[in-house]
Amino acid sequence: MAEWTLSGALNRALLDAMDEDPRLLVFGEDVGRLGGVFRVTDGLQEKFGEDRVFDTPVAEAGIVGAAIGLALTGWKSVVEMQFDGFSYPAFEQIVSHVAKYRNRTRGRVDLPIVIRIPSFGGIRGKEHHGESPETYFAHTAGLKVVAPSGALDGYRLLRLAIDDPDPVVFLEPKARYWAKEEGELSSDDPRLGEARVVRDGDAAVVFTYGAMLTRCLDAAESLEGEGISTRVVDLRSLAPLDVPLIGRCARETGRVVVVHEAPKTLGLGGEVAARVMEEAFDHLQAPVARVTGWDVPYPPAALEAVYLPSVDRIADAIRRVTSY
Amino acid sequence: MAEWTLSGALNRALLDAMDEDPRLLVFGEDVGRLGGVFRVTDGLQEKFGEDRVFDTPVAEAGIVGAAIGLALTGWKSVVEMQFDGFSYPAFEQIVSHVAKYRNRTRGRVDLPIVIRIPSFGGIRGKEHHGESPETYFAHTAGLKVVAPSGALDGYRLLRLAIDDPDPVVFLEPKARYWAKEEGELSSDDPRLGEARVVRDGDAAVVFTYGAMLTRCLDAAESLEGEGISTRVVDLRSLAPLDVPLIGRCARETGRVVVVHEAPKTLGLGGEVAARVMEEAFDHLQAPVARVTGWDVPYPPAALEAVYLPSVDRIADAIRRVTSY
Amino acid sequence: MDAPAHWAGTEPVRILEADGTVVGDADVGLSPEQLRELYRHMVRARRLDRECMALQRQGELTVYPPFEGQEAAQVGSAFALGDEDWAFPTFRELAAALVRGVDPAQYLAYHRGTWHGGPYDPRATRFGPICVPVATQICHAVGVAIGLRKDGSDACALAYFGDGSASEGDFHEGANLAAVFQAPAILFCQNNGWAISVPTGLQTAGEIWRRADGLGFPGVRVDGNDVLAVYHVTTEAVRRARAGDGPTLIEALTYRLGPHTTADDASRYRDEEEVERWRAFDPIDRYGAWLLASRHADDAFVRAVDDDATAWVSEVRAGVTSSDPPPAEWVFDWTFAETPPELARQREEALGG
Amino acid sequence: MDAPAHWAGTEPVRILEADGTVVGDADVGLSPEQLRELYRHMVRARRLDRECMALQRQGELTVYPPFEGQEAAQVGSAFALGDEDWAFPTFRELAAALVRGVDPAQYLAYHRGTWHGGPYDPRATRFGPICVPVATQICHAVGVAIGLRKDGSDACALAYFGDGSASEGDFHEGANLAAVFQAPAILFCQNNGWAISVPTGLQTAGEIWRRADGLGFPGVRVDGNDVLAVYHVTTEAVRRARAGDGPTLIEALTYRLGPHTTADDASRYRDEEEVERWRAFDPIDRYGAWLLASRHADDAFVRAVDDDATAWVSEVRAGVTSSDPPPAEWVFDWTFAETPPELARQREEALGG
Ligand SMILES: Cc1ncc(C[n+]2csc(CCOP(=O)(O)OP(=O)(O)O)c2C)c(N)n1
Ligand SMILES: Cc1ncc(C[n+]2csc(CCOP(=O)(O)OP(=O)(O)O)c2C)c(N)n1
Ligand SMILES: [Mg+2]
Ligand SMILES: [Mg+2]
Repeated sequence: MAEWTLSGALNRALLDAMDEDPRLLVFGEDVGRLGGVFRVTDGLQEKFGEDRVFDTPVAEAGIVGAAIGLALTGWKSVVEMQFDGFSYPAFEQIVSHVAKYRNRTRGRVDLPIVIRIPSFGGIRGKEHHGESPETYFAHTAGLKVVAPSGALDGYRLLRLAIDDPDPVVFLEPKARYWAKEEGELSSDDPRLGEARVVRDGDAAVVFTYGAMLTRCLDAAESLEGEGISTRVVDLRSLAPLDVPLIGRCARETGRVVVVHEAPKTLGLGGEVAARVMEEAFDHLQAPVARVTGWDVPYPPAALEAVYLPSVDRIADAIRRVTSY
Repeated sequence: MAEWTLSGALNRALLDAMDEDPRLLVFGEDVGRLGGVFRVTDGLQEKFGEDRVFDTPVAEAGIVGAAIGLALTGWKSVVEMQFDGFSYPAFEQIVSHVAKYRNRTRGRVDLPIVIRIPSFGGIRGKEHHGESPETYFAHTAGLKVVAPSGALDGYRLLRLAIDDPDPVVFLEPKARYWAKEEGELSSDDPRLGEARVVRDGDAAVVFTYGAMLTRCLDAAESLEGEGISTRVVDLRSLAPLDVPLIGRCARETGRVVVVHEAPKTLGLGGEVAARVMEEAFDHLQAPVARVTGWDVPYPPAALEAVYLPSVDRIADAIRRVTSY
Repeated sequence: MDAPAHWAGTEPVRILEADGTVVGDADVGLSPEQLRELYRHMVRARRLDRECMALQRQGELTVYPPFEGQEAAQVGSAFALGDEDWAFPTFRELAAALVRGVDPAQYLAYHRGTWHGGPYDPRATRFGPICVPVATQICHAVGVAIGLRKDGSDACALAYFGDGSASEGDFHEGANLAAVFQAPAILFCQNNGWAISVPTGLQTAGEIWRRADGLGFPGVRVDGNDVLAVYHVTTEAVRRARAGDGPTLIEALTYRLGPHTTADDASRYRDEEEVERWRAFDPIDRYGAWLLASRHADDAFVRAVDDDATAWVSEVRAGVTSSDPPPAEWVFDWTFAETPPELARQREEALGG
Repeated sequence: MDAPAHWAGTEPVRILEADGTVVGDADVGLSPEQLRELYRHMVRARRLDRECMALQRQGELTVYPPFEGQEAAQVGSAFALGDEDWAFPTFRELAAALVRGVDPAQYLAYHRGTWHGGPYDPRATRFGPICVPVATQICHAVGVAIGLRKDGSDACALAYFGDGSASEGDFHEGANLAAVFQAPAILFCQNNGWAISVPTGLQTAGEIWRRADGLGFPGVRVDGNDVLAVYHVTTEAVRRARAGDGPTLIEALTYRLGPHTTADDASRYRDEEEVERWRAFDPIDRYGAWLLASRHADDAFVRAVDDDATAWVSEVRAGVTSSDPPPAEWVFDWTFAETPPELARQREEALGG
């Protein structure tokens, strides 16, 4: 069986999509000649030429704004914001136009734009290189927000995002770019918007996404010894959320933990907790526990470990909800 | 007793603050000669001169960035983003610098900047003039976010925001600018960060802020007839949230409704619901109900009523939680 | 004769003096019929603009931004575009929209508060949605221009924006992208002297047309109240675009005779006598005088145009005032191509199934 | 002699040829001692830069952005500033920081991953925090300049940025604000030919220094590898700033000899032989040759500077490697002036306080 890194699988997704659709473009800062700082666009310019894969000036608002114009002329775009913290200059174009264009034009204009953003922390990066921007985008009506946790899903979700007629903000967990996964790449099922039960269990359920998935799985493993059987769900689609699955898992276990890197306040944990209450109030045995980054700016490399949810913090939360 | 509009009270707050502090500046688009599109800065330029109250080019990132530099040279700034939707071009400066500067400099640099933003809907405005940006800012660690609901609190909170050593995003409900309130302006108590019980009641509690407060009060009144006594809390400080008060009210009533204009997903309602669960799980008699804007772009004037939480929707939610 | 402060500095390209006397080459390649059409467009535009002010007072429209005084800048530039070319407006380009064939009643659904910036079909009309976040549309136009070039089309894209908008970062990013990619884009700045209450003199210390040079492409300054001159310089920019020579920045000097919008009280920041003085530069009087003097039209024509405008405006008015309020479903129907389950639930909650 | 592509076009201000021969007025108002100090700064800077590359390889630093080749641009400009003046760096201005008296070990706490952009005191040093979001610092420098002017001070603020950063909207907004408010600001662009993998030719179709004209203030192009020329043009910009004449844009033509950062494999996008060719423009060799030829220094001095640099660098190295890891509390302590109750709770949960 083939072995894939997330970076390699995403690269392959772009290659296959560009092969199939001659009107698909890839552009952004350093995505052409260099192949991207994380190599996700490696080799695409050689294969498809500078007309379809090109470097742009350092101008994020211009990049996203141009993608809108290109969509109006029938070109699909996958644009890259080089790092999470550098998507903010494009915020107005994304929120005021990308998210609203279909609505503003009464459905007459599709914006099949994928905005790829290497995201989250855990790579000992400098400030502005470890941001978790998902709340900003997932709260914005009109955007779909996706975050793969590994290579196979990365391929699948990026292909689905590119095929989607709506704009998709695609958050790639930097900390997982080089992690390997075995399997065949395929883009059939699921549809965007579906979460995935990665590990079964009935004592509690942990909802998470991105690079935190592996930590949640480790925590779940570590609790087997204590006889706590923990279900782990990879949300994958942060907007829209897979509310039916969230509700079902909450009802079946009655005990819920949400884990993410983003700061606690107004992070997805709060939204998931509210959904759980709406969908499973009478089945809840314990308050939903949130294991998240703290309400502080992402710290420097030397202090990442203090900020990021650790396997221990996650395991403690599972113990807390199961022993409530 | 004096009668104040929110616009007039905010104008007076700026006037008094500038009187007391010769190093306080007010600048932005049309805040000088014109006195602001909502007249909040009316008369300030005549009184304090063009050196302290000045118009700027149409450049929101530049305005906020300049306020940072001015703070480094010991000048305090109250800047205006002309409308909610026009704060987005400044997003990078606000999130990457305003929110993080104290942290980035290990506490060596204060940024006593107040970013005033006429916010929310309900004035039959055009697109981009009815946005509820609070989640974007309240999720951003390092920012305080305040939203007054009326004139007297408007004065109090703006004075407190200006005196605060940390940056404050000050969201002014456009729909309330001309609403009158009787009373004396004063800036003593509360401290920023404290919510306020506006109406007492023990059957349920409604948490809200901004222009929705009056609708929540109307809904509460309308339910007295049905013998439902509803407490109404004006959160006022959206970041940090007054978690102790939220917890206490939730424990005392056991039934909670949250109301805001912002879209439901990742709006403050979800965060408040999660806090309620964390603070009052064993006292909860019903799932927290969220009455919010829908997960769509803010609609045009003709359809505002379909989007905004109505007194009926709020009353229904209160009935739902009290009869659960 | 003195002129608005923001007209100072480099002399703009001009063909007709304020009084209609010819100071340049009036043969800009237009047939007599087309020359008369320009006039018809400007008259219709002004009459509709004034009607909209009235409709707003009568509560038939929400806030409305009048363009009186800017008819030549908008009509002359839009008239220079071909069917396949695109134009991207701000919120004040109703005159340009008319020239592009956008249905005025549809367009005015925006100001009636019936729908957002795209009440008409931006693809069919090749006229971008009405755009309020200033300067953002420049990047969209540049994207279209890049796309057209990739398709080997010789069409181009023109972006309208104002003197205030030119202070935004998006102006710079869009202009630089256009230059780097040699995009067939035309950046058309209507410098009308004001950004709401802020005069151009507080908006920039330079001349806007000169910014192009620093980005490596040509800029030109034109008398924006001289419809022939505007048509002429825009035609030249279009020619360059079609030839693959890249973008052009045009600064059209004009003057906003009305308030910023119907919600604006301009007397708070400018002297209405001054405004009356600048009526001397009225683009329609100027062009009308030349049309008559040059025998391209006679009084009968002028009267006919007037009557046509009257009839046409009342038609538009009827179209606007008779338009139905939008159905509630519209709030939900176009957030996504396919409404996700949770949003469908909200839709049901709002509309009752 | 051919030169890097981005040096083409307008001839830059130059005093010393690449081989050190004088082609301008070498009397820029510096005493022999100061002339030698310039050399000492450049040598120390380069030696520390190379040491940092080594420290990164040895795991003592996280990703590091070398500035080799840009010593003259940074040292010459920073040397022209007075004590009361401010400078705002990007992430590559360690040489400028040294001239401003920033403690290198403190500065390098940033690259060690100990703390963020402000590991030193930006107020005491008047050296802004290391700034990664490109071009944002330009607006901060302009704000400082406006503030200094309001205080009646004659100090100014200089912002460093690169050729790539100049494509960002913040460059335009900051530059325009500086012009409109006649702020004593200096926009200092180090055009080193590259924005990571993107050559200046794909970044802009024009010459960066010429952008100032369109905004109504002077721009100048200087040979950024000629420390005397850089000092000279910056001094002139400082003079204008102090005189209340407003901002100046300086484009310093230089070349990034190293990779973008230690994480960058430059061989993927540029030919290392080419890079070696441009070593012919080395700013230190050039200046050293002139110092000796002009008798402002002798071989003994050069040797002494070398020995001093060796000793100094090992001191800095010791300071960096011996620095303690930051305490966990730092994660919480400076989010707000006073930690709010809920955050205090999180702090306790994290630190078990
Ligand atoms: C990004 C953004 N900021 C602020 C505003 C508020 N605003 C609306 S019109 C305007 C002035 C625009 O002036 P100009 O570009 O000269 O166009 P004009 O109104 O003169 O046609 C401003 C500041 C906006 N629409 N968009
Ligand atoms: C707003 C923003 N976008 C993208 C980046 C990622 N990035 C870091 S350095 C760089 C290139 C900068 O080039 P230049 O301004 O020429 O400076 P140089 O690296 O040559 O010193 C980019 C794109 C960033 N730091 N900030
Ligand atoms: Mg204007
Ligand atoms: Mg560079």
